[in-house]
Order: sequence, then structure tokens, then C-alpha cells
Amino acid sequence: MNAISQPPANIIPAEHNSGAVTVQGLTRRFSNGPPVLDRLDLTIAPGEFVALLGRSGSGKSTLLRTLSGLDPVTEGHVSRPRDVAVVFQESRLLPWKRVWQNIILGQTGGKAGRERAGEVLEEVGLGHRGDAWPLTLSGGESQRAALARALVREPAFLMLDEPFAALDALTRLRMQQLVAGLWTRHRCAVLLVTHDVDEALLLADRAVVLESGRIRTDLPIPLDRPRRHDDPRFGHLRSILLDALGVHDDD
Amino acid sequence: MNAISQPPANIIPAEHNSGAVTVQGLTRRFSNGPPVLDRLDLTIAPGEFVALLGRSGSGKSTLLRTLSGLDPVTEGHVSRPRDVAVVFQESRLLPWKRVWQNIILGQTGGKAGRERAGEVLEEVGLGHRGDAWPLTLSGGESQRAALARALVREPAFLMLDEPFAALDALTRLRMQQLVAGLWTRHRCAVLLVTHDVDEALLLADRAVVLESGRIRTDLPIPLDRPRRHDDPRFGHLRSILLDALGVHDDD
Amino acid sequence: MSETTLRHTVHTARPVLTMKPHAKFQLRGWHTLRRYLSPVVLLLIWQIACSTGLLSTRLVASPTQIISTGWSLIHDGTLPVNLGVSLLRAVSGLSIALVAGIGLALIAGLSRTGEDIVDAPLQIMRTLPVLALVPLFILWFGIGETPKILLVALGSTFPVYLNLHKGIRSIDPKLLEMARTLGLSRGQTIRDVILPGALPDLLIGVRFAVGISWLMLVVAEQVNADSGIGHMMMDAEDFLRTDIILVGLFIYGLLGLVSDQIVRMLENRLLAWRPAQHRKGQPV
Amino acid sequence: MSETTLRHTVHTARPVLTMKPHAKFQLRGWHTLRRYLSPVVLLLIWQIACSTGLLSTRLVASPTQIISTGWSLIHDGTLPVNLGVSLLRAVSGLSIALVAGIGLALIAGLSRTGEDIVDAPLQIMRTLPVLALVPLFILWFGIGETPKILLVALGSTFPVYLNLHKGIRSIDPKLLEMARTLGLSRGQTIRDVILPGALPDLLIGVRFAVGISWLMLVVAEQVNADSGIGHMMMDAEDFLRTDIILVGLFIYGLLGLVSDQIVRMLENRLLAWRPAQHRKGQPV
Amino acid sequence: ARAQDELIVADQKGQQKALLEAAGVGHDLPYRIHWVEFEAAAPLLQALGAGAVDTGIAGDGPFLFAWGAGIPIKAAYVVPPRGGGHATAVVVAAGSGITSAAQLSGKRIATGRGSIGHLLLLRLIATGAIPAPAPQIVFLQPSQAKAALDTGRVDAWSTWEPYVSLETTGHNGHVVVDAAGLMPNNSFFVATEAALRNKRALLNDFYGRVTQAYAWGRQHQDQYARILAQQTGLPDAVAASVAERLIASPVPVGDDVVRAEEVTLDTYRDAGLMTPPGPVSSAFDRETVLP
Ligand SMILES: Nc1ncnc2c1ncn2[C@@H]1O[C@H](COP(=O)(O)OP(=O)(O)OP(=O)(O)O)[C@@H](O)[C@H]1O
Ligand SMILES: Nc1ncnc2c1ncn2[C@@H]1O[C@H](COP(=O)(O)OP(=O)(O)OP(=O)(O)O)[C@@H](O)[C@H]1O
Ligand SMILES: [Mg+2]
Ligand SMILES: [Mg+2]
Repeated sequence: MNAISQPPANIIPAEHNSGAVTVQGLTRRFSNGPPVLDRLDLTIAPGEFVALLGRSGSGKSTLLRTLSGLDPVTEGHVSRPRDVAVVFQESRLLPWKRVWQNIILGQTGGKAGRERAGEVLEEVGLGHRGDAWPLTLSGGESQRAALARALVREPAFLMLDEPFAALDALTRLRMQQLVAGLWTRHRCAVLLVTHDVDEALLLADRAVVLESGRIRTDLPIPLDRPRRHDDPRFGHLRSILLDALGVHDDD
Repeated sequence: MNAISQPPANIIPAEHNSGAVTVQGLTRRFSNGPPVLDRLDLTIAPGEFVALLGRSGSGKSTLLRTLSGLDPVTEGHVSRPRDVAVVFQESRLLPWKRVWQNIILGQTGGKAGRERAGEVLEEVGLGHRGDAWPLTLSGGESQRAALARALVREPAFLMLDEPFAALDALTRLRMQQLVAGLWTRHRCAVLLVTHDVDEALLLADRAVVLESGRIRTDLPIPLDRPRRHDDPRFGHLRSILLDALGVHDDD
Repeated sequence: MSETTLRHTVHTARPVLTMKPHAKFQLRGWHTLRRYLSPVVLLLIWQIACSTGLLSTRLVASPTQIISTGWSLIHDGTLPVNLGVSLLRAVSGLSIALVAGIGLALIAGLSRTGEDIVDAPLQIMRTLPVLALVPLFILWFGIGETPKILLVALGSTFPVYLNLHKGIRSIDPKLLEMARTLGLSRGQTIRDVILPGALPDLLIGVRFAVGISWLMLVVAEQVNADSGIGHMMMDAEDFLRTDIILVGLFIYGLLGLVSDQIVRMLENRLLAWRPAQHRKGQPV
Repeated sequence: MSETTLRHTVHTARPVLTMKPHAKFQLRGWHTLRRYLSPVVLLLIWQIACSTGLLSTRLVASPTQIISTGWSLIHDGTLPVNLGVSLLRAVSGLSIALVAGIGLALIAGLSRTGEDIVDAPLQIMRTLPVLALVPLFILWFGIGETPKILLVALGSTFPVYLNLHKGIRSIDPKLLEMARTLGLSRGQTIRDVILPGALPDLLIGVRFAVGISWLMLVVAEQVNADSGIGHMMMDAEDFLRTDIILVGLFIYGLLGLVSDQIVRMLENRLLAWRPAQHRKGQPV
Repeated sequence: ARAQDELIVADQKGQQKALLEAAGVGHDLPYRIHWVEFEAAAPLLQALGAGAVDTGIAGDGPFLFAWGAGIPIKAAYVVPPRGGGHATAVVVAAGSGITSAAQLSGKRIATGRGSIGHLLLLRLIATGAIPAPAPQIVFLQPSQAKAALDTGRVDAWSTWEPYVSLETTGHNGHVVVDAAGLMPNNSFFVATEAALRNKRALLNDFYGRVTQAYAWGRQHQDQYARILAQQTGLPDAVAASVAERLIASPVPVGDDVVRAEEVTLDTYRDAGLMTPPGPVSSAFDRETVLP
């Protein structure tokens, strides 16, 4: 209750594992409703890129919250690297700090901070808005600023909750490439929540589908990179995933 | 400054037009930056379904704000029907009212209110969350609640700002059908902001692309309804739109 | 993340955190009790200081002495009568203050013209020492109950006004815009958006107002009063009856606790919409 | 939407609204001036009531009389000296109150244990009438400057504490969660998230504290004081110098205005991040 | 720890200090006088009780209440009223038809609770000067009482200097009855028991100088009045009248004083305002010897 920026009391160092994300038997329920997460198991190897799909309200954000240490683990066991970065579903920028200050928040970069922020803002296409107040950003701009804030940290484990939802096709492509680039360079573990099956197939090593609180589909994506939509296996994987999501790929 | 729920001082009844939306020479700039909207012209006929596309930060939400009467018109001329409903990019639910109360907010339905809310919540797949507090909703759930709040009003002019961005493929299809259904029954004018070209092509009579503050592309979509992705003209229109958005449809 | 954790994991290549389930037991009553632990501890220290002679009981009575004085005051009816009279005055004054404060805050918060008219005079009056205003009140309202109740009302209007006004000004403009596009009437917007949105601020204002209303009685009940808690205090002060003064202070303290508890209950009920983990205390 | 609009368009099948450009002229100075129009009008009414004999000047001096008394007090140095002395006491007391209030609010706002320890005693003390505490302060701190400054500090700590505490508790938990996942240290979180987020509340608290600090002087300067604005007021009260009392009230009022103006300037500067259309007054 | 050669003297509204300085008897002291000022008797007596000052001046009423509350102080030196107590009186506003104490019966009279005005009313009722039905006593602070009297909310005001002079000289009101012969009207220099033990010599010397100062004041009454006017902002006429009634000849406490205060104490006890903790004589210090 009383600690800012301190992990929940029940976080202890895990010696048996070196940087992987492990979730075992995680159950989460709100008040006395049915469990949102129900004895869920998930492992993400270091450097692995996992896409998390699932119906609206299936518990994706809840899982991310638990993994970021914001919710207590009451049933089950969770272990993850210490250096994480999270892009939440909402941008969560501090409205009283200019965009560039938000980017390097908590970074002890000294004078270089401003420059570093400028660079990464340039990368997400917000170079011209660095001095703006967050409340004046458009929906997509805030989402990109939140992304920039996560990327600048180069974490061991990156969690992204629908980070491209408010972006137009072109900007979305650019941002996907940016995340892919960071991942390639840095080989961090990534958990990407997305509703876009194509996005999952383009970026991830593995796509998992959350349903009724459990991982019902765990689909490896053995495509070479760079990936292309017209790869014949792409269409196949696509229909498997859409099927798992309850959409029949006939229209 | 002093009026709640009163239109800006400069709204006057337009006698020469019966329910159409007209924007003439609308210019909007923030402080002394370049104009976000630059002598923009747009007409939406009564009962017309227009999709508005554009890069992130191109001014789509700004246009919607002006059309909803929230921003003053300093240059140009805007006229629209009186009964509008808006779904903003953020859900904007009152956190202190239960979901069903948010839906019928300001409706003077009396006892039937609760029932009416229940019906429309059922339609957006939130029947079970009607009694929840908005802050406990997932991202997609709040978006659907905001949509329900607009639909329940059956307005003459419906503005939707990326209303399906946080929804999974299946839920998104359902919501699209819901909006289409309302539109078919009610024949209201609709302005839908979206980043999804397929969505625009599936739903709209016309797709307009905003660029540098003006409508650069105004593409009629002369397809019969119900529309299917495998229609050969669909692919053609798709590549025109993607091209207008700067994406080259080769991957 | 804590340094400790880092130290423990220094031998692994990548520091890792593991979250294990923890038992979530929370006795509801216990928490409420815990709040009142520190006042009780302070009382005990006081009593001990008096008993051991660290604090001269000639100057400051000990808690047990105060309780015995209090008991005799209850017994001979002094205390209940005075409390009752003051309660009536406080409640009447507070009611006026609530109506006036909320009304003025709405006027100032909802229209710029209203703010121009209302705010400056209130900001000026807010700082005037009530003691100096008492003769004016006698002039205008005589020496009966009216000036007493109005003094209470005057003092407690300001916190209600100031906090609510601030609360209205810091309501999320997005919600107000939403209300506008939904075509909510002025009354509906106030009822459904503005007052609930500014409620936490209003509650702080009310909290202050309750405290101030009792403080005002100390001043107001100097005017032709032969009963009331403020009268009792001033009387004791004039006759240097420190034990009675301390009984009075005790009652004021108790009042603080009770009003605190009531506002907390109100908060828990009225702010039920905040997700459970954020409601009590601070979530961080 | 207004009824008028409806009436005009009743002959069209669908009511339609047209928005035309409107000239956006706003003289900056004019708005500030307008705020102080109503106090000036009140003053004028007062003067007229006195001049026409509606208000007996034997009981209440007229503004012109007050100004002339004020002028002579300035001239013979009484006013500047008293003001200076009081200002020093108020500023010292306020500084302590700010440090204590912010510190305690952080303790109570950031940890539940801290709240348990700090909150209840403060809620109790908040309601104690200072007048009754004066003897204790003499006992503990003698009769020099210390008890005066501490009385001021005591009184003004509570509004700072209470408002900031509330402000901290109502910071958007999403931002605090964000700070946690970014690994911000406790100090960074306080500096970058908590204090800026609770700033509007803190400012309200400070506003109250400034007012209360001056009110406390009326009480504090009864003890071993031969100067100070509170002393001047009490003195005038004892010798029934209503004109001096009114000069004092004028100064208190002015002080209210000045502190109000300062806080407004601070607000405009510190809350610059709110989009322009929402900053001044209410956007609705 | 206070220096043994420093005397801390509490003053009300700077009046004693001003008198001592005007009389020029405050110079060439073998010790230091540290003056502290209080707005009223109550905080002054509290400061005495807390041991923060050594001695200070207070009226007999407030002093007896403080002593009754068990505060370790004693009255060491008496400042008797000049002219037998005209400084306390019941006054009425201009144009009032009340001219005698008997007419006050059943009227509304303002006074301060526990003040000498209150004592005067109690004495007037106790001695039958105001016959039944007893007047209704309205407790108000001086400024409040003034407002109430001016607006006719009360019929009379039982008060003391300078208010008596203010009302009569300033506003054409008149005195109905005063305290002469009814009550002692003494003021006292009250000292803490500790000071009486440890600083006896200093106190004796100081009280001697007070006597000299008052003697000077008697001879230079207009000069004293000027000082008073300057200090309090009272109109000159009022100040002159106050000076005439206040300037007295302080003396050590004698048997007559103790006897007189016994009456005061009895009045308070009969009115239920206090319960004395011991014989009245224990409230007085009889060992002051002028140098
Ligand atoms: N604090 C809470 N109290 C009660 N129920 C909650 C709370 N938070 C989330 N829920 C419920 O838990 C379920 C899962 O929520 P979650 O946010 O994890 O969904 P999601 O998979 O992220 O959905 P979306 O794709 O719409 O964002 C939802 O039905 C939601 O309403
Ligand atoms: N209040 C404001 N002050 C300054 N600039 C603003 C303000 N509001 C919006 N802007 C800027 O105007 C531009 C257009 O914003 P708008 O919200 O209309 O974009 P959009 O087309 O809706 O983008 P998105 O698809 O990302 O939501 C953006 O660059 C934005 O930063
Ligand atoms: Mg989610
Ligand atoms: Mg937008």
C-alpha cells in the first residue's frame, strides 16, 4: 500500500530462470465475478516476440497489468525480468510535462536527455510536437508518444497494449517497423496485444489467443523475416487465427 | 463562456438547407501554428454515409469537434442538423454513473430508460456489464458503451471518431453491422473517422481523405450492399484509397 | 524497484522478479481502529507525563482529571445543554452556508460573468477577521440568535465556496463537452456532471466548514449567550478554569473525529465508482 | 440547445444549426479590471449610504473617513510598522506551515501507515479553537516571537495538509501506475507526478493558509505584542476606534485581493498545460 | 534560566510602562526591567501562571479568578482607585430616561462576563440598589456592548474606564450609578510565587518606582493624559477624564485591602462564579516593603 515505485510485497527474485517470463496457474477475478484469468500458463523466452490476441474483455490488459506488477498475484506464480517497459492501452502521458519531458521521464540522462527525446520523437514522427503539451496531441500522436517513451528505455521485456490502434495505415507500418527494429537490435522479450491478425503475423514469433481466461490457441509463426502478405503460409496462418477469434474468413 | 449546453453564440438557424451538413471555407489553427484545417469544404447530404480518412494528426478530430459545436468557427461557415450524436475518440463515460445510466444520460425516458439502455447494451454485447462502473470496463468495452450511448439517441447526424479502434475482429464486425443497421433504418447522415480502409469501403457511400487541412481525395463508393471483400471493384477502390494515404499496396 | 531486490539477484545475468501469491487478509474493523491508535497513544503519553510529574498538572490537567471534570459537567447537565444549544446553532449556520456556498460556487464556476461578480467580493470577505465583524452583526442583526447563526454561516460559506469552485473548474473538460453534445440541459449538467465531478472537493470544503462552524461559535457565543459550547469555553477562559477549557478542547477534538468519520463514510459511499483498489488510502 | 433556435426553424422539416465566424476580441486588461468592478461598486454604495445618512457614520465610518484615517496612520508610521511586523510573523509562520503541511500530506497521502499515524491527530487538532490553545503555547514556547509564529504555523498547516492530502488521493491512479512501471524513484514520483498532479488542490490550500495566517495574528498578537496588525486591531477594538478597525478590515480585504491575484498568476503559470480554451474561467 | 537581575513585567496596553518612562523613574536601575505587553488580563494571568513573567498588573476580578483556579500567584502590591471607584459605572446612551439604579430593575444591561462591570451589577443587585425583578445581564465585549447600546438593543452598560468617559464625554450619555463605596475597585501588581521567593528585592524596588511614577502622574495629570491620548488614540477630553479617575497612590497590601476583597470574593461565590480554594488572605503577599 505504501510504496511508490516499489514492487508488490510478494515479488521475490527468481534464481532458477534468467530473464524469461513465466506465468503459472495465474487466476484473477474481480470481486466475486467469474475469473477473468483462469489458471493461465504462459512462458515467453528471452528475446521472444509474442502476440496476444483475444476478444474484447477477454483479459488481455488484465494479464499485462499483472505482468507489470500493478496487480497483486493472489493465485498462481509470475516471474519476469526486472527491466520492463509498458505501453498501456491509453497513452498515460503526464499532462503537465511537455512531450519530450514525458519521453525521458525518470531517465537520469542529464543534458543529453532532451536530445535523446528529440531523436526518438523524430523516429515516431513527432519531432515537431516535442514541445507541445500532451493534452493538445491528437489520438494517434499521444499513442506514438507513449510508444516513444517505452522504446527510449530499451527494456528487457516490452509490453505493448494495442499500441497502434489509433494510427492510420502508413503510420502504423512505420511504427511496426520501429518496434521490429528495436527488437531485432536489442532482442528483448516482447508481448504485443493486438486485434490485427495481420500485425501479429507480420511481427511475432508466436501468436497466443486468450479465451475464457486461458490460452486456447498457441500458434508458432515459422515465417522468415522480412515477412510479406503474399506468402502462401501467411494466408493459412491468418485463417487459423481468425478462426480462433471466431471470425470466418469468408467475407 | 457562460452557457452550459448552449450552442456557441454564433450558431444561427439555416433556412436554406434541410438537414444537410455543409462546411465552407473552414479554417482552424491552434495559437500561431500552421492551419490544421485550411479553407476546408465538405458537404454531407441527409442520409449520406461518409468515411473520413487521413494521417494521424491531419485534423480529423478537429473537424469533428467543430461540427459538434465544441470549437468556435472563426473562419468559414458551418451548418448542420440540430440533433447530433458524437462518439469521441476516447469513450468519455461519466465515471460516477453506472454504464446503463451513462447510456441514457439526459434522456427523459422515465421508467423505460433502464430497459432501453439494457436493450442497446445487449446489442453492443455489454448486457452483462450494464451495472458496472465505467472505470472497470476494458478498452473495447468502454468504446462500445460510448457507441451505445450515441446509437440510443437516433440522431439526424451521427459522428464517429474511430469507434472501433479498440475492438477485435469479430466484435468490430458486429459493431459495423450495428451502425449500418441503424443507418439503414434511420437514414441519418453519418461521418465516420476510421483508419481502416476496408471498413470505409464496407460501410460508406463516399470516402474522403484529409490532407494538409483540405479534402484531397473524394471517392464515391458505388458498390451495392451488402458488400463483400472479394468484389473485384473493392480491390481497386482499396488501392486508390491506400495510395491517397501514402501506403503502397504491395506488401 | 528496491535496491534489496537488486542485491539478491546480482549473480544472475538478468535481474528477475518473481511474484508469488500473497494472502490477502484484511479485517475491516481493524483498519478503522488503527486510525484511532495514534490519538489514543498520544493520550496515554500525556497521562503518563502527568502521572510521572513530567508535566505539571497544575498547568495542564491530566486526561483522567479531564474525564472526571467532564463527567461532572455531564452529570450536572451543563455539558449536554451547552452541546445541544451549540449543535442547533452550528447546524442552522451550516445549512445556510451549504446553500450559499454551493450556490455561489455554481454561479462563479459556470459563468465568467458570474465569476466576475461573485469571486472578488468573496475573496475579500474571506480574509476579514470575524471578531472585528461582530459589532457590525450586532448593529444589523441584534443580539439574539440571528447574529450567532449568521456568523457561523458566514465563516463556513467560504470553504464550501472556494473548494467547490476549484472543483468545478478542474472537472475534465472532455466530460463537459460530452454533456454538451448530448444536449444535456443546464440543470442536468449540474446534477449529473458538475456536482458529482466536483464532489471530492465539495466534501473537503464541507469538512472545513464543519470545523469552522464550531470555531465560529467561540466567537459568536460571546454575544449575549448563556449557553453553548463556545460560551462554556470563553467562560472557562475568563475564569481561568483550565480543566473546563480542556474538556471543551476534548469535545472539539471528538467533534473533529466524528465529522471526519462521517465524511469518510460519505466518501466511501459517494465515490464508490472508483475502482476498489484505489478507493481507500493511496493505491501506490 | 435553446428554445429560440427551435422556434425559428420550426418550418423546416429538420431543425438545422449554422455556425458563423464570430469576431474573437478580448482585451486582456479589461478582464482583470472587470473582476474588481463589483468590490468597487460595493464601496460606492457604502459611501452613498453614508453620505445620504442611510448608514449612521457614528456606527460605521464612511470609506472617505476610513481613507483619511488610513492616510494619517500611514503618515505617522503606525501602519507601515505594524504591517511590517505582522508580515514577518505571517511569512515565517506560513513557511513553517507549508513545509509541515506538504510533508504531512505526503506522508499521509503516500502510505497507509503514514495516514493512520498522521491523519487522525490532525483531524482532531484541526477543530481545536486556537484561542483556547494560547495558554498552552505560552507554557511551552514562552512569550516571545516563537509562540506567535507557531500559532500562525499551526493554523495554516491544516488547510495545506487537508487540501494537498485530498489532491494526492485524487490523482489519476493510471498516472501513478505508469510512474511505477517506468521505475521512477519515490522522490521522482513525488516531484514529477504527485505534486504537479495535486497542485490545484495545493494552491487552494495555500490560499486558505494565507488568509488564516493573518487571522491567527489577531489571536497571536494578544500575547506580548506592541506592534503588528492584529495588535492594532485589538487595540482599536478596546478603545472603540471603529475607524481604525475599519482601516484594519480594509487592509485584510486588500490582502485577500492581493493573495488572490498572486495565486491566480501562479495558477496561470503553473497550469499552463491545460489547453488554452479551458484555462480561464470555465470552458462551458 | 532567567538572569537573576532581570525582572519581567507584564503590562496591559503599555500603560504602566509609559507612566514609568514619563516619570523618568525607569532609569539608573541596578537590574533590568523587561516589559512585555498583553491585550487583556486573561492572557497576562496565563503568562504569569506559566512562569513566563514575574509580575504584572491586573484588576481584582480577573486576579481572584486566576487565584481561584489554582494558579500559583499572589497579589503583592495594590493600586487603589482614586476617588473611591468612580471609574466603574453603569452608563446609558444619550437621551435615556434612566437616571437611578432603581430604574435598572428588569432592564437589559450589557457587561463583560467576569469583568468589574459584572461585579458592579452583582453588588448592585446584592445590596438591593437594583430591586427585583433583577436586570437581564447581556454579556458582550466592550465594542459589542457599545454597538448594542447605540442601537438600543440594551438599555444600559455596566463598564469601566475609558468606556465610561467615552460614553459620557464623547456621546452625551450619562452615568446612572457608579461603584463608589460598593466595591474596592483595586488593581494589583500580581507576582508569581517563584518571583516572590527569588526576586523579592527586585520586586520591592520596582514597586517603589511604581509608587514614584504614580506620584509624578498625580502632579502632572495633563502630561499623563497626553501620553494616554497618544497611546490609545482616545480623544483628549476623554483621556483627561480617564487620567483623573485612574491616577492613584499605590501601596503595599494591607488588612483593609484584604477585607475589602473578601467582599468581592463573597459576591463571586454567591453568584456561583467561583469556589475559592482557601482563605482570601492566602491570595495576598504581605511582605512587600518599600525601599
Ligand atoms: N477493476 C475491475 N473491476 C471489475 N471488472 C474489471 C476490472 N477491470 C477489468 N474488469 C473486467 O475484466 C474483463 C477483462 O478486462 P481487460 O481489460 O483485461 O480486457 P481486454 O482483454 O484488455 O479487453 P479490450 O480488448 O477490450 O481492451 C472485462 O470484462 C472487464 O470489464
Ligand atoms: N488544443 C490544441 N492546441 C494545439 N494543437 C492542437 C490542439 N488540438 C489538436 N492540435 C493539433 O492539431 C493537429 C490535428 O489534430 P487532430 O486531433 O484533429 O488529429 P487527428 O486527425 O484526429 O489525428 P488522429 O488520427 O491521430 O486522432 C495535431 O497535430 C494536433 O497536435
Ligand atoms: Mg485491454
Ligand atoms: Mg483524432
